[in-house]
Amino acid sequence: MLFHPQSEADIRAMLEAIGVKDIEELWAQVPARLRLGRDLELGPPLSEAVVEREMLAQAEANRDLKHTLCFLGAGTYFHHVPNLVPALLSRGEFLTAYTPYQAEVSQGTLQAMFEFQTLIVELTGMEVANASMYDGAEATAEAVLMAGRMRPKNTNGPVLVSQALNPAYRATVETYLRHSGREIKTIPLNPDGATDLDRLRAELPGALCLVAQSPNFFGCIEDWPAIMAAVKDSDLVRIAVVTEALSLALLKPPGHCSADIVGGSGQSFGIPPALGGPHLGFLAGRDADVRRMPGRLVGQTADQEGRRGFVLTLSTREQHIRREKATSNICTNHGLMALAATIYLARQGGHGLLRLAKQNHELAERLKQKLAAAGFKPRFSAPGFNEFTIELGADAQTVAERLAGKGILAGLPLGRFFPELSTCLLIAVTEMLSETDLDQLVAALAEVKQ
Amino acid sequence: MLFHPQSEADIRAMLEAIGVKDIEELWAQVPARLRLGRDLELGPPLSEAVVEREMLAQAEANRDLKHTLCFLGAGTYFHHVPNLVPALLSRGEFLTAYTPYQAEVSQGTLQAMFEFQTLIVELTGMEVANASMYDGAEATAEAVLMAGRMRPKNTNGPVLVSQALNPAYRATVETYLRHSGREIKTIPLNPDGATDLDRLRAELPGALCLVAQSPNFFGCIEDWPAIMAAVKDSDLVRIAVVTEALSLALLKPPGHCSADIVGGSGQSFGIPPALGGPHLGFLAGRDADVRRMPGRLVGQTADQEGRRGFVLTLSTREQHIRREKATSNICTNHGLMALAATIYLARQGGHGLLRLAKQNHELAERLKQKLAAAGFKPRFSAPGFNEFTIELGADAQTVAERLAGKGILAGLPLGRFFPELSTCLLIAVTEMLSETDLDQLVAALAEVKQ
Amino acid sequence: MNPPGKRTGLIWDEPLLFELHPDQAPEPTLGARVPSPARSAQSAQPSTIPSALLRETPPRIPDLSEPEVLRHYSRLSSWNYGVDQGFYPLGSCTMKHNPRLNEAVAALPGFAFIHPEQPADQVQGALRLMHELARALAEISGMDAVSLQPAAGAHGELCGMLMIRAYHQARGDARRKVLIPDTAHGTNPASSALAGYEVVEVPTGPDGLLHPDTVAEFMDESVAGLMLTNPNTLGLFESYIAEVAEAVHKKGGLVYGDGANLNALMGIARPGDMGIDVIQFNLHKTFSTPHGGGGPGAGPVGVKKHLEPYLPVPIITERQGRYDYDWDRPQSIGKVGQYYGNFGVMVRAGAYIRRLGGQGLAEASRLAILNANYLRVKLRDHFHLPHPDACLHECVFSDKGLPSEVTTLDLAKRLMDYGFHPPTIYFPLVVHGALMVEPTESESKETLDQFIEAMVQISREARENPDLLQSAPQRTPVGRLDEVRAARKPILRWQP
Amino acid sequence: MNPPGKRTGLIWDEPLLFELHPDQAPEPTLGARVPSPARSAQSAQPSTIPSALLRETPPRIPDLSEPEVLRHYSRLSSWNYGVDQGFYPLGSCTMKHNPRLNEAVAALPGFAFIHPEQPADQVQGALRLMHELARALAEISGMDAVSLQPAAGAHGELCGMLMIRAYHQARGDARRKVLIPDTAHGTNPASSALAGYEVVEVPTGPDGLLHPDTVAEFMDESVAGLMLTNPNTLGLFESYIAEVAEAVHKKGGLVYGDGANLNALMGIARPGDMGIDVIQFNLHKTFSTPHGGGGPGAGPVGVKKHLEPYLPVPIITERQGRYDYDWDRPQSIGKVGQYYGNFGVMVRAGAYIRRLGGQGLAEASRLAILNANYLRVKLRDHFHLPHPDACLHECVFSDKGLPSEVTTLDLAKRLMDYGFHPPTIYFPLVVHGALMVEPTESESKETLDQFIEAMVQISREARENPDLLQSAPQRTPVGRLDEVRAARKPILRWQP
Ligand SMILES: Cc1ncc(COP(=O)(O)O)c(C=O)c1O
Ligand SMILES: Cc1ncc(COP(=O)(O)O)c(C=O)c1O
Repeated sequence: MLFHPQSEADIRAMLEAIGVKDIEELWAQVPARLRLGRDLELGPPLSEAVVEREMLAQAEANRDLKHTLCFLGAGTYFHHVPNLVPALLSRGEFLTAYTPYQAEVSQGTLQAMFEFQTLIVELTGMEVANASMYDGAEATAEAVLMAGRMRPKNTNGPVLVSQALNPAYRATVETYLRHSGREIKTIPLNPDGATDLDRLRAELPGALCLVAQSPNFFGCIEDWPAIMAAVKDSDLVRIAVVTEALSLALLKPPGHCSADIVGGSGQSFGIPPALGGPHLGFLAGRDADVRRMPGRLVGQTADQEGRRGFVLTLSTREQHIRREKATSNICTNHGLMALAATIYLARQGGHGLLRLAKQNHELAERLKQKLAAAGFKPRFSAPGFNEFTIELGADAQTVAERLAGKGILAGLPLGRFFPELSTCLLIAVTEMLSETDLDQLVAALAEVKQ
Repeated sequence: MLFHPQSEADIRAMLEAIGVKDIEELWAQVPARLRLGRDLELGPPLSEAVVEREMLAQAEANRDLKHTLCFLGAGTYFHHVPNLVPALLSRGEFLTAYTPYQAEVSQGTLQAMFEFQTLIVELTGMEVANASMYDGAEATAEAVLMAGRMRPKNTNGPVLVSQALNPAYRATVETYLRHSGREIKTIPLNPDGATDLDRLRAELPGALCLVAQSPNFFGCIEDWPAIMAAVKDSDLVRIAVVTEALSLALLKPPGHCSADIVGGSGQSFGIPPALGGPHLGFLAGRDADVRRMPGRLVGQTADQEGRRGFVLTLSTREQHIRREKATSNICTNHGLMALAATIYLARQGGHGLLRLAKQNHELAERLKQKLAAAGFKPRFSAPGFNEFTIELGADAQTVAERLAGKGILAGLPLGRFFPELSTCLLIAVTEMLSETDLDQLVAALAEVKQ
Repeated sequence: MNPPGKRTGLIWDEPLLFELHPDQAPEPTLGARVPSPARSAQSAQPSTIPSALLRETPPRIPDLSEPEVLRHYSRLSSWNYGVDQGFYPLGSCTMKHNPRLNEAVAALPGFAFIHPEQPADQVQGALRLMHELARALAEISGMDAVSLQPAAGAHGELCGMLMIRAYHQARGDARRKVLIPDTAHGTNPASSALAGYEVVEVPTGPDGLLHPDTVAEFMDESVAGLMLTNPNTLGLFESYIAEVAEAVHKKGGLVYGDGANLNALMGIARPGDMGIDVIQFNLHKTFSTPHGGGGPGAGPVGVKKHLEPYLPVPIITERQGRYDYDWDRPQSIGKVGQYYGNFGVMVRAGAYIRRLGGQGLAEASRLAILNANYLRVKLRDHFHLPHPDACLHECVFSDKGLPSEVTTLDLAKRLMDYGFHPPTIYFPLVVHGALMVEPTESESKETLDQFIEAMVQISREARENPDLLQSAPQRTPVGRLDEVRAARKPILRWQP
Repeated sequence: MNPPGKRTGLIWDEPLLFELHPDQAPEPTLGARVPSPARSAQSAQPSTIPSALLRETPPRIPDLSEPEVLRHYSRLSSWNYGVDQGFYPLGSCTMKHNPRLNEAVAALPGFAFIHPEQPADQVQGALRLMHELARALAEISGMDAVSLQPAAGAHGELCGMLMIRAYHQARGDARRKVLIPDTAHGTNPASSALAGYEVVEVPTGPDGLLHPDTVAEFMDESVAGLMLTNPNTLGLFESYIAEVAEAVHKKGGLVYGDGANLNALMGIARPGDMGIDVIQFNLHKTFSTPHGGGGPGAGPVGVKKHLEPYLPVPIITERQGRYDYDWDRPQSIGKVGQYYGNFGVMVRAGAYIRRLGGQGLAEASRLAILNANYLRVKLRDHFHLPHPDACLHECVFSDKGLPSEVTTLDLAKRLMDYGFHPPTIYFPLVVHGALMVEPTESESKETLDQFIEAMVQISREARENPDLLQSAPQRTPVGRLDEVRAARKPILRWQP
């Protein structure tokens, strides 16, 4: 039998117990004219073997990253996913449970989420983190809304957004804010690729918050200490965004530089790219603001006998209690992805993560040098982590397409997002690339250039 | 850290507790001249990502059955493996346990093995089955040895083996018997492809046992009732071999025809071909002979409070108790594969298994007809299940090679095993093949013929 | 029914990750550590980054070996209850079976390891899958167009409400309010508020249904629309849905249908045929994708023609067998997430729909309804059922008639001792001490009978031995946890 | 150490598969059943098979749905203890960590879905893997050639003994006997017997070692060889191995080395350098492939040059980068199994060896020895240790000094209540009431300390409260099971 265990005899016995002749009688409440009256046109039931074969063919109609050289990043990074991660995620106890409303039978999820929160706090340098958001873009939008709750009197002040915020994050913030009447102001960049602090200072008065990303969209590391110093005397909420979470192992975390909120994507931590989802959003803040945070929080408590245990807590912030007054509408979040990140981080350990981060950085630097030697200049001079922008001197879209044809995803052509950068390519380098792979890219680019 | 959790501090503390300076001191017993004194030449440690990539490349250097049309059978069948099976096998509780010597913490394995034994009993029509053998060939060899124990006075009588026993099974029996001085006599076939009962009758006197397979190596169903009738008045041990276990759902099981032992391969039940292993051997017998059986047996019992539970039992047959007097030397068996078969059979259910068997049979019959229409005659006329031998009228090896080049594994060329059948191809058909696939084979064969 | 807890179980005394190796060791030595994925020289300090921008110490995460991590989370998992473990009748959540085929196909490298910025011609299989899934959802719901972008049900609601807003705005019609029945799920008002609307609660009738007259009363030109769930959270079909929608439409409003309960309707009736203008699907409920301990889900949103221009960008298009992203949609509300939605979840839902086909989906709904009604009838003599005569996929009991010292919470906790995951409790809010049971089609009659027996026994215990309920659960790794204490002085992270 | 069993656990009352749907229903109807994998007409009866050859009724296996099967085996699994769950110091079994990388690569379609009869040029990657694994095993063991065909350790032993037999036979030298020390694993005598040899037990000295003089005494021209394990089952290195081998060789015999304990020696010393002529490897022990509740394992067999002609067919050959099967080996003992061995297990072992490299393997052995010695030293004041001064990878305690009413079995069962899998008991036979502890390198000092604490506490309980041991285990799904009853009137299958 397929997925439904009822035998015909069961069905008959149940109908009899209910006191109806057939199942149709059970939807007497549905007015006849609203009934479908035909079969859904979705084809016949298929065996597992047939569906598997079809899906395999469809999967193979995609060119996967395990069979390409991937220099694409821009918010999604092709890192190694340790096999331990899917092996543990696939355990039914984790996979097929839901939101741990009933704590006593959900301590597995709850303790893991508590660990996740702790890990995010440690990595971001903040004080409190929630149990996940959908993705980095949504986390950023929610961070802006949280800023609004933190400054309830500032009903109209603009949101300052660094020009180097990931465009998809920017777009999501715009969608979330559009109806609010709140303005979004762009803070442009210095020629070196980092956010222009003078322009930032000029826009401070009355602003609700600043949203800046580091490493930024162009791969440049923002100078958090300098940014925080620039806004020191302002009341604005400082939102730091991180799209390459691995950088947090190497770079000074925004939380060590007086950020108020840190949000971003945790996809780098054991989560496959999967055409963009499911990824992992995280959001961290300060203890003082915890009641203004969106999303689930797991807290430590004890049972009657004093045994430590964990529960969902502070749920008066949430929609199921506070409804329209909730801090967010989020319900189902990205729990399993948060678990993936937790297992990933536990597997790497602090030193392992740092070593991996350094390795990513060094490989990227090496590629930069190789490219420079081949005549390709970096577009920006600010230091980077594992991603950087290169000036091709030719239409980047065309170049990228030609290299894609050769099995090399050379990077993201920036023209689609920034027309003025249409000759630039955003290149990411991870531990999945070897020295030879770097050389292959350089050679291919050089060839195309000629 | 990799697979070893000891930190340097741990190691130091442990050495201190032991009272030695370094680990080397712990192998003082190893004479210096026997020490290796150099590193093993096995390359450096590699990261998971690198090994995964290398292994992927090596896997892709093979042409897998999901990307071919597979008509190869001959003892290993390409059936669908329901995804449920690997999902459950990969649970650490099953995967990383060992032989359930300690019953109270092994009830999962033990109950599943008890279910497996029951399933094999039901399918073979026998009375008792053990908890697995390595594969069908070894199970057959062990069946012959068991026959020797069942007829202790028959120390010299030959083993009668049908010519249509899978050659690898035959070879394995030979290896196991070679030193014993016992002769192996081949019972040839009738022109229709089934074992010649007259020749069998002629060889009966003094023989220890008969080993016959159905469906036999050439795909022909042996007439168990007739065979058993032919040996009715003999004292010989009747060993029935089954290499395509799925046939047991459709065909009269040998246990319903007074076989004494049934052995064979359970690979068809949810176990991937994997270049021939690990597969699953099974062995079933009669209650009266249980103490002469090789291998593990799980039995039902109870705890002090009367709760049902399961234990390994009758272990006085086994090597760890009886040493050189054991019924076999087997220790580690194929427990996880037996679990795979158990889950597979539970998933199919009795009706589902029968339906699948019928479908295999019908598809094979359809292909036979199509081939006949294209001028390819079956070599034998006895009825078959899902496999049959076809006469190509050309060197089968050559034909098979040409089709393999086109992505079609047309079947097994028989010349390697039976020179007189060098123009014959052994073709298997399973539910993994569609009508179109059958047509493709026929067309390709027709093309090659021209 | 086996009486709880004759034998004690091996419950691991598993510490927090951070307590496993309490003193962080210095960088582990060569042999014990993970070799670098690529062979790279190990430089001490990144040369190009000013040290002011570097972390001062590595993150404090213990350095563990693979077996330690594996064991830690394997043990933690054993403290968890999933659908794989037993009956999980969490109402409104559709905890149905999660086929393992789904997991296998979602893990295929061609689906799991493709980058969202790869050129469209390198991901034709993925785009086709999305396109076909969107079409299937449209067929199932009777809507005209579907975007797969929202990441969960609530996200779909927000997206839908933003489209309603955009629709009105495009017509220069600034409306402020959204009507929401009192039976609604919390995400409905929260999503409306997030979209900038004022929420007006509309009472349902004593029959648990929304009445057209009531709606008409609340409806005027300031109201952007009505948001309702059908079947509603009482498990009842909104019989007046067509008339209700008419009342809303008459005043220029739009109707948002919360599709979380679609498991009751597949192949039976379609929201799009009832006057609903926009709906979200919860793939993790109706379409068998696993709930993951709280996500990821996916909340595609379906609309009627008039809302199509407002769908989030990009839309997946098909032209002569070639699939592409369409970003050029000037009226779109924009993006609601980073990329195109939770693709991995879509793969699973797509496999499920293909596997069952139209017939199979209809059968799922039929059997879900049968199962719920069986529970309803078998339990209504033992627990108060505000609407005893009918339900679709779930039914809601109240605490009426329970001894006063016993709460719905006690009852839920006691169910754990019988080996069941408790139903949803205290929701919907319109039912006092609600106990909301949704069995789904995946459960056998045997399981339902066991649950019924446990419930009946508990109802007896509630009267005869209430302490058994109040001190429950006894068989779980921890006893009843103090939620008040957790909230009063929140401990939200581990500290050394 | 946490005292056992404060809380009771959710232990499922899971029936046997056959009891799930006790009455077999007639063939299920359309919707509920699995669609045919290929669309094929459904004929009632196979036309070409005479009905006398057909089954009369379908096999009596209940017709279950996927969720029922999933839940049944998920629940059963929770009654099982694996290395993933906790410490599993089963002596002689090397229950080390099973890396999940191994499982992932073994499941790749290019490894799992290849047919043993595919032409060699379609499986070059697989043949190369086998060839390289054989070479790696030769390097680790110091042998000259390796066949991967045997399916488990005992199978490898048989294969090795048959080669020894073939070797003597080829020289017209019919020998009847095999010497085996009294410390040997049961498979050693059983395999020798299976190869047609008469087994002669050789006593070890009071130091637990085999002495060359003793061996020389037993050695004559009727003896085909000696079979021994090094380190032996007491965890002791056979220090006189070279001299012992010499004594055997001098009389024309050969030495079989049982390689099950190789985890003690990698990178430290090599059997091939000690005079051993043939050895089997237990990939499921030393090379991290999972034990699967009792297999599958793999038992490759390595030989010195003079035995190479006798290796089972086929052998995997390499010529200019092309791999092939070599069947043409006239002196071969033939086939010991259906195909080429447990390829899936080889893939796992191959991944492990590549991952660790020579250095990593050596480190595994070093730490395995460290762990065992730590336990030895920490426990020797609490339990009698026949050889208190030394061990390699495992150590063996005896029941000497335990109160007479308490047995090794009681002790083992009591360990379960503390959350540990018991060690091997009553083996080796030379130690009375043996308790054989092999921690492996995978365990942390923390875990060992917990185990030590439990053992110490149990030794105290044995004196002060023996009933705690005798009535153990209490925390398992069932209490101590009656093995005598099981054997007296065996129930070996379910019956309605
Ligand atoms: C009726 C109803 N609507 C909406 C939602 C929200 O869906 P999600 O949790 O996916 O955001 C839920 C989920 O619990 C629900 O039950
Ligand atoms: C010392 C020793 N030799 C041989 C064997 C037999 O190996 P297998 O169980 O793989 O047949 C074992 C396994 O338990 C063993 O411990």
